Amino acid sequence: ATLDDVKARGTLNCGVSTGLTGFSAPDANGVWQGFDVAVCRAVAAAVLGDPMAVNFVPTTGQTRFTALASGEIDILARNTTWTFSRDVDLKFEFVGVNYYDGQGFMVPKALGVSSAKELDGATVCIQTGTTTELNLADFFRVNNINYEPVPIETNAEAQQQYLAGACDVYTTDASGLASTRASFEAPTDHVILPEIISKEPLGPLVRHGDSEWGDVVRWSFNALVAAEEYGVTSANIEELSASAGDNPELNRLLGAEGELGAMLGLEPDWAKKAIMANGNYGEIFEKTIGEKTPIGLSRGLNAQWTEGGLLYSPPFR
Amino acid sequence: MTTMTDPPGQGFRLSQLIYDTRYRSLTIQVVAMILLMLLVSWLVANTVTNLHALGKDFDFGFLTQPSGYDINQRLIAYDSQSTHGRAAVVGILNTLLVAVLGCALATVLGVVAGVLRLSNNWLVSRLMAVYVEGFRNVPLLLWIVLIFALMSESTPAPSAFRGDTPSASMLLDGVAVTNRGIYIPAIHFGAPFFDNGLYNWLIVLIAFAASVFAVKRLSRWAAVKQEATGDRPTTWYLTLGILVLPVAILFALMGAFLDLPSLQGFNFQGGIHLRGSLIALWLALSLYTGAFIAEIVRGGILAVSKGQSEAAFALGLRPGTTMKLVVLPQALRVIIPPLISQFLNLTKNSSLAIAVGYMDARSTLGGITINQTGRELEGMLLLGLFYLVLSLVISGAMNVYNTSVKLKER
Amino acid sequence: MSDTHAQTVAYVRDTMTEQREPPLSQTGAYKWILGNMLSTPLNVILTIGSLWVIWSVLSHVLPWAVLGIWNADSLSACRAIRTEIYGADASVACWAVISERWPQLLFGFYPPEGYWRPVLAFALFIAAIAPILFASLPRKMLWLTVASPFVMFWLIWGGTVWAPICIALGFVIGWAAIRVAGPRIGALGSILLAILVPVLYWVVIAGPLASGLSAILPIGLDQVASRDMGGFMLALIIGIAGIVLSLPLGIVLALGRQSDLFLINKVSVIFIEVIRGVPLIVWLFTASLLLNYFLPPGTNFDLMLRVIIMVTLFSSAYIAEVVRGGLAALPKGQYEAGAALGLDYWKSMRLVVLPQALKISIPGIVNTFIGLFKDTTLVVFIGLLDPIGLSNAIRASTEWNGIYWELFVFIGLCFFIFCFSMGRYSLFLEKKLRREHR
Amino acid sequence: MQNQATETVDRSHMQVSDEIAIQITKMNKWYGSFHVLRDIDLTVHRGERIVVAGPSGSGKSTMIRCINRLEEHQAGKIIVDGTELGSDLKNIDKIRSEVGMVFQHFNLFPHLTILENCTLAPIWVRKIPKREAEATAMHFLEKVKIPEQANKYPGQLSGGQQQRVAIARSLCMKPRIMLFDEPTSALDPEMIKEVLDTMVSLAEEGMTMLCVTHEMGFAQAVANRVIFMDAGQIVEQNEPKEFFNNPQHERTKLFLSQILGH
Amino acid sequence: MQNQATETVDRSHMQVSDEIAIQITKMNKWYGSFHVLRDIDLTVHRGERIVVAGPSGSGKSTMIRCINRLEEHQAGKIIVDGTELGSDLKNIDKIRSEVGMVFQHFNLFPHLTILENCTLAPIWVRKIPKREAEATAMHFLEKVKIPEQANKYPGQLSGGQQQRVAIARSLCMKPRIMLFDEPTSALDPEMIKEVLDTMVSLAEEGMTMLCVTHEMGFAQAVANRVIFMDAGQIVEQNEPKEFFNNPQHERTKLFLSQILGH
Ligand SMILES: Nc1ncnc2c1ncn2[C@@H]1O[C@H](COP(=O)(O)OP(=O)(O)OP(=O)(O)O)[C@@H](O)[C@H]1O
Ligand SMILES: Nc1ncnc2c1ncn2[C@@H]1O[C@H](COP(=O)(O)OP(=O)(O)OP(=O)(O)O)[C@@H](O)[C@H]1O
Ligand SMILES: [Mg+2]
Ligand SMILES: [Mg+2]
Repeated sequence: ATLDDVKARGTLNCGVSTGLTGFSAPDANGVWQGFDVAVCRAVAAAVLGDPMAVNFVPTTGQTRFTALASGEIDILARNTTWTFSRDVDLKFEFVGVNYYDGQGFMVPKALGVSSAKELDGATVCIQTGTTTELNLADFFRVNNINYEPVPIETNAEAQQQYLAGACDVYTTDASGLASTRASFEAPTDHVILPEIISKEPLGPLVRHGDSEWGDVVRWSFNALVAAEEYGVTSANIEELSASAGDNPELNRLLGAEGELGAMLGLEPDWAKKAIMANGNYGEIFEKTIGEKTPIGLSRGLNAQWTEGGLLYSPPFR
Repeated sequence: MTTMTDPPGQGFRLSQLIYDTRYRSLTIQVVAMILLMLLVSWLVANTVTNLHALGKDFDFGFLTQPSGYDINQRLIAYDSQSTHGRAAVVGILNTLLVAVLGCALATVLGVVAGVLRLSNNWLVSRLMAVYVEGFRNVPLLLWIVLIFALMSESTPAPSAFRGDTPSASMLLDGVAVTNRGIYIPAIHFGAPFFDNGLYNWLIVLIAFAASVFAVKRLSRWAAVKQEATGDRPTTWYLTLGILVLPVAILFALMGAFLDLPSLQGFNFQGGIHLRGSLIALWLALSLYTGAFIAEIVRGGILAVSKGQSEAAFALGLRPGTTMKLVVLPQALRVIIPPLISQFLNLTKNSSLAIAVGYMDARSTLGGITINQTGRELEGMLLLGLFYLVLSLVISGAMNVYNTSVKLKER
Repeated sequence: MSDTHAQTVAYVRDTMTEQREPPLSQTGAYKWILGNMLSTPLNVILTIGSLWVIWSVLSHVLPWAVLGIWNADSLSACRAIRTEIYGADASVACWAVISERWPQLLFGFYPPEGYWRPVLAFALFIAAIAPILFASLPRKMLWLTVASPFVMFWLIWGGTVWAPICIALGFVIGWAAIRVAGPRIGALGSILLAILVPVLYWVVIAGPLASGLSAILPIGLDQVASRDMGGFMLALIIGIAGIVLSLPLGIVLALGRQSDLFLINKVSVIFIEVIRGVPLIVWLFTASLLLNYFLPPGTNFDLMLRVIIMVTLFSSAYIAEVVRGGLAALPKGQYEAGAALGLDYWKSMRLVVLPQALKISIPGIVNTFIGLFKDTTLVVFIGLLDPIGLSNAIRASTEWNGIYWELFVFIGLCFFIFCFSMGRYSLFLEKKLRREHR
Repeated sequence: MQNQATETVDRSHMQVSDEIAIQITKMNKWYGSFHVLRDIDLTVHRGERIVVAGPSGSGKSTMIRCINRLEEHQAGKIIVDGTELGSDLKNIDKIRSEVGMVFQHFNLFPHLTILENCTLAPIWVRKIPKREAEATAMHFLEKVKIPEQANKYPGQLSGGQQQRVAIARSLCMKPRIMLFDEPTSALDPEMIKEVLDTMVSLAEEGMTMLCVTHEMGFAQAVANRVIFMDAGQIVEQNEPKEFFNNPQHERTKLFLSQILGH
Repeated sequence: MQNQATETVDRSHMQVSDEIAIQITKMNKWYGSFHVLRDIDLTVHRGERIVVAGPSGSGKSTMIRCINRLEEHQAGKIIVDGTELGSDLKNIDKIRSEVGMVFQHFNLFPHLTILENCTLAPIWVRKIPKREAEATAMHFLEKVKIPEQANKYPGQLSGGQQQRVAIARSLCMKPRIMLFDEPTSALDPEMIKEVLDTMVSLAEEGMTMLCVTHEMGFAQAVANRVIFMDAGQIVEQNEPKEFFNNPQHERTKLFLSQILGH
């Protein structure tokens, strides 16, 4: 089973993108950083007790599924959209959604466009190898307008083409649009159109057929979400876990009560370690892609359900 | 042959399998055959097990399912509701298109650069050396990416053609060079013979082919005349007339008119759109391969010794005639075989189209289709087969040429 | 000087004319410019055209490159400095990304304190190929050549020193098998044996032996995972490993293609043509997407190794064609002399034919290597972080998001320097060979 | 080295006219700053057969190649058949089609048959009908005694045969002057004779010939003047008999002693 | 062309034994459908020195090459040293290491030094220790009078020296029979003598030799039988004196008149 393999190996093999701003990128020291990367680290901390015991395997849009299917990686945390066919036909198991995204459009302000429906005849830059192409084709067909797709392999090229004016519109997931726009010299010259033409629930996934491992990853991630819901942060977690508090759910989460860890085949303090790796979901979000970062994404749909968002961790019991 | 080499009746010994030259080769081949079969069956068995474990089967049915994605560059009708199979065909045609265009331009560039590199103009020959070495020694992938980016940054966006005082304007009112590609006028027919546009063009093509044939006859006639009288009659105006008139008449009959591209909305509309990705890939492939061809051409010309042109000059032949009758025919024998293998390389390298989003066979069949359907094995197999057949056809043509030249030499 | 007439033919020069300087039109810069650049109207046009090309390229590139900013920690900082010095419209390079990230472009994520290891390994490689390329060096150095693959492997990947030693031991065992069994069961049998025995040894004994030895005597370097390697180091490793490993296979294929055994010949031809007929990028996708299908269920080894295997198969087809050229260049008399002395096929190949054929093939092999080295950039499409892949990764960091040309220019320049000098070297070898072969 | 055949030449009818075929005055040439030809003065009358001798590097080839502008001279005058050689392309063309040249290495066109080699220039330069050109070519091929090889390629011929084809090829242009640059020095001894025989028969017909050669037997038998060059200058010239028996200049003596002693 | 040195051979002790070294019976060979060797019958006794002569293309080389299986014969029998040459590899190996061969173009291995050329086969075929093989090699190199060149490469030697090395290389295998295929025809005249001298001294030691050559002086001086071949057949064979002075067959007469007259 994957869990035993990972424990025996001592490291977690985690598939990430070869580079997507805010979600996964190596820094100057070669240490991978980002929102997707944090999920991997949390799982590694929960399973192995060490958030740094992760082998990051850069994958491209083309190679990611094969890498997972062949066992080269244990988890794929590479902004991958959860779709029916991927889940059922390609035989993977999505363990949750760590970012609710949707495909959007960015255009230069100078074009004077205010809605995607006005884009008849426009040239659209898209990043290939994702669901984007399919969404785009559907959107324009449904609205019965023409467009000229310019498929581009990497975000950097797409960005360069868009800035040079080789396409009128750049479309990708809204989070990508925001981070791309943030890197422009004059971000305010570009607008992100209001239409979100697709649902893009991005989440980590594992292979079909190893539900134990799926549970480990799912609940490690849920722990991060729950931690935010209950106000557990990396700052106060030591204190909270030192003694059992009066919130039984919190106690179960932090291992002070019940045997959740053992049920998963992990240490009792697995969730604590997962949270301590990078903090809770909210902390990770703020650090990697939140409003204080150059990427500047707002929580939006990714707020806790208690705050009108979609993040909703099932109960720990 | 009357006697046997070995006395008969000695009987067959097992050791003869190894030590007898007559059986030895058979033994080796049988052993090799068995090993080969073992290897192949091992691979096949593994594949079957693995496919089974993954719950996949080996099935080309996906080719008949709708693809769901759009392709901008297409030579045949296609939309997102067409099948994966059709998408593959679109990709294959795109590969062939860029390969043919690339081979043509690379040859031109290579010949020009190769000849100029031999020029006695120091500046020009140095410049060509820089071109050749620069392109040969940097990976093609980098060149494709760089040229694509360079093109989109150095040419105006369509929006620059807009407004009262546009910063860019169309050439001759019919050609627009933009960073999305080049728009050129298209020819349409007002009173076509057939509804299907393809047939109209087929007629034009047939007429043109007939003209070309007539021109060939004309030049044969001129050659015969030259043989008889020594003077070659001037035929260029006849040639021109034969080439242009029939097609022109056809055009007039069908009411041909130019469809000029014009700026409408976001883009130019009408005319023919040569996309930036095609042009970038085409240019990069041609420039890169052209650098190799330049070296081949230079080598070929140098291989024809200086004595040959001197002898021709001494006979009173002009430099142009010398080039045509003496140097080129000899140089071509040296040039053509490596030239064709460069064509092969160019064709294979066109699979780097992925870098600029040109939808060739690799990007459609071997890219998005595989990605959407998860049929790696089938997709890659088809793709490999396509390239293999293409290469075999090209190298087959080369072999035919080589033998024909060899026959002519002696 | 008198006119010479047919009638008074005789003439004897009394004073010899001295060597004179040529007229002004024949010397100096004037003649050079006139003769080289302005000799005909066409030449004048070409010269002006060239000058225009040079000017238009340099006038754009030079200021951008020369005025570039070297000290900044992000693209926005770069832009701020530029605005401060040159104004907002100026277009200047932001070389700071290179000065900050060059170790990554060269070594990938290799631990910085271990940089000496790949450097030493490549130095070792140079030392190891020297005796092959320069016949004047002492033959003893060939031992270094034999040992270097194992040492290089150990230096780069680290781990216990016993692993490479135990692997190397397999070759020794194979050699010993030939030595011991050869006289008894003949060449063919001993070759089979020399393949079988080491394979058995590697599969069954080598692993436990290595771990046993390292338990007793733990000597080793820190282990570095393949995925920590990137940049030019990755390109070099794949290129060198590909060429070195493909050499034996390529030689076998070349011999196979020359063989008059129908089956062997056809199998070699088919292998070579299939490999050469399909683009490398398709093979790389095969390595990353399909190789797992062909191997027993559960086998899984890292992508870099798979790429090296694929690249080895790929370049072996090209090497085979190069070696075939070398074999064909050998006069038939060499084969016959070997046979007449009583050398069997393998011995005369090993002792007489191959040493000569390979020497002739070296320039071709170097050229194949250059091609392969350039082609390693394609691994970016399967997610390995070669220089181009790294440039994408660098751009994905928040500091350098949006930077473009600088990285490509730097990478292109590095490739150019490397390939150009290799190409010159191969030319030099070719000339030398031609001299020696006359 | 001397060939008996050449001794049989009947010189009586080999008339030298007063008409001037080539006139070179004060011709100078430099290669870069190296002064190859220095103040060359030479008048060749129609029908003269001149042999140019001299040590290697003395400028013999260069001088001969200047005459049909394979090399450019930088000072002085060359008048061939009344036409001055300058940078005027028309004059160059005219002179080149009047002057035939035979090279040391034959320089036949390997991709054309012998017959095509011989008809190429007549057809393209003289604009002679092909049939007629072929007849002429066959005539000259018969003259050099290899008509039966007409449809072979040069590669299939021996060196001596190739050189004879080269001579025939030049003759097909009906030149009034023939230049030879060491036509026999790349040949095996047996083949030298067949080529020299051909040249002798040409001489007998009164062709104006300028011939760089080391075949002193040929010079003695055929030439009516021998020119000795050294260090880019004409050092001595004389009738063959005088030249060989009674050389005047030191260098000539030295040269002859080497050539003949050997 | 004849070499005086060869006249000095003392033939008295060059004994021919009764033992048979090579026996060829009814041997036939075809190249495709071309019948090169027709019913060759030849018996060579140990110690015999046989010269094979004949016009070009008559099959001399082919016959000699059949003896050590560089070419395969298709019918008939060849027995060398009591071992029949068939398709059995072991016999072929045995015969090849008993029979030395010297080629027209030396075929030295250019990548090995002279010494390595000579020790290669003894070490790898005869499995003789290197030291010993080198001693033997030096002995034979001394015999062919070039011990001082032992560490040079073949490219640094003259043709005659190379051919002598080729002879020494064969001798190092201690062959009982030596085959020579026109060993001197690729050499300059001066060098022919040194090679012939070497062969003469070999003959003096009683080596069985089968030698294709056009050096009739050598044949007269050394051979005890001359074989004349034409069109793939042995036309005549005789003692040298008889052969040269009194040829029987028409073709032999014609051939001798050409060879000797020339
Ligand atoms: N293209 C050239 N550039 C520079 N120097 C040259 C060139 N061609 C010839 N020379 C030099 O000019 C001199 C005369 O050369 P030329 O070939 O005329 O001599 P030659 O008398 O014909 O000698 P040979 O008997 O060897 O043919 C020689 O010193 C030669 O090195
Ligand atoms: N490999 C071959 N294939 C076909 N024919 C061959 C081959 N080798 C030789 N021949 C032909 O066999 C005949 C005999 O050749 P061989 O070399 O034995 O003649 P030779 O007597 O040695 O002549 P030479 O004195 O020229 O060496 C010749 O007609 C030759 O053309
Ligand atoms: Mg000369
Ligand atoms: Mg022969």
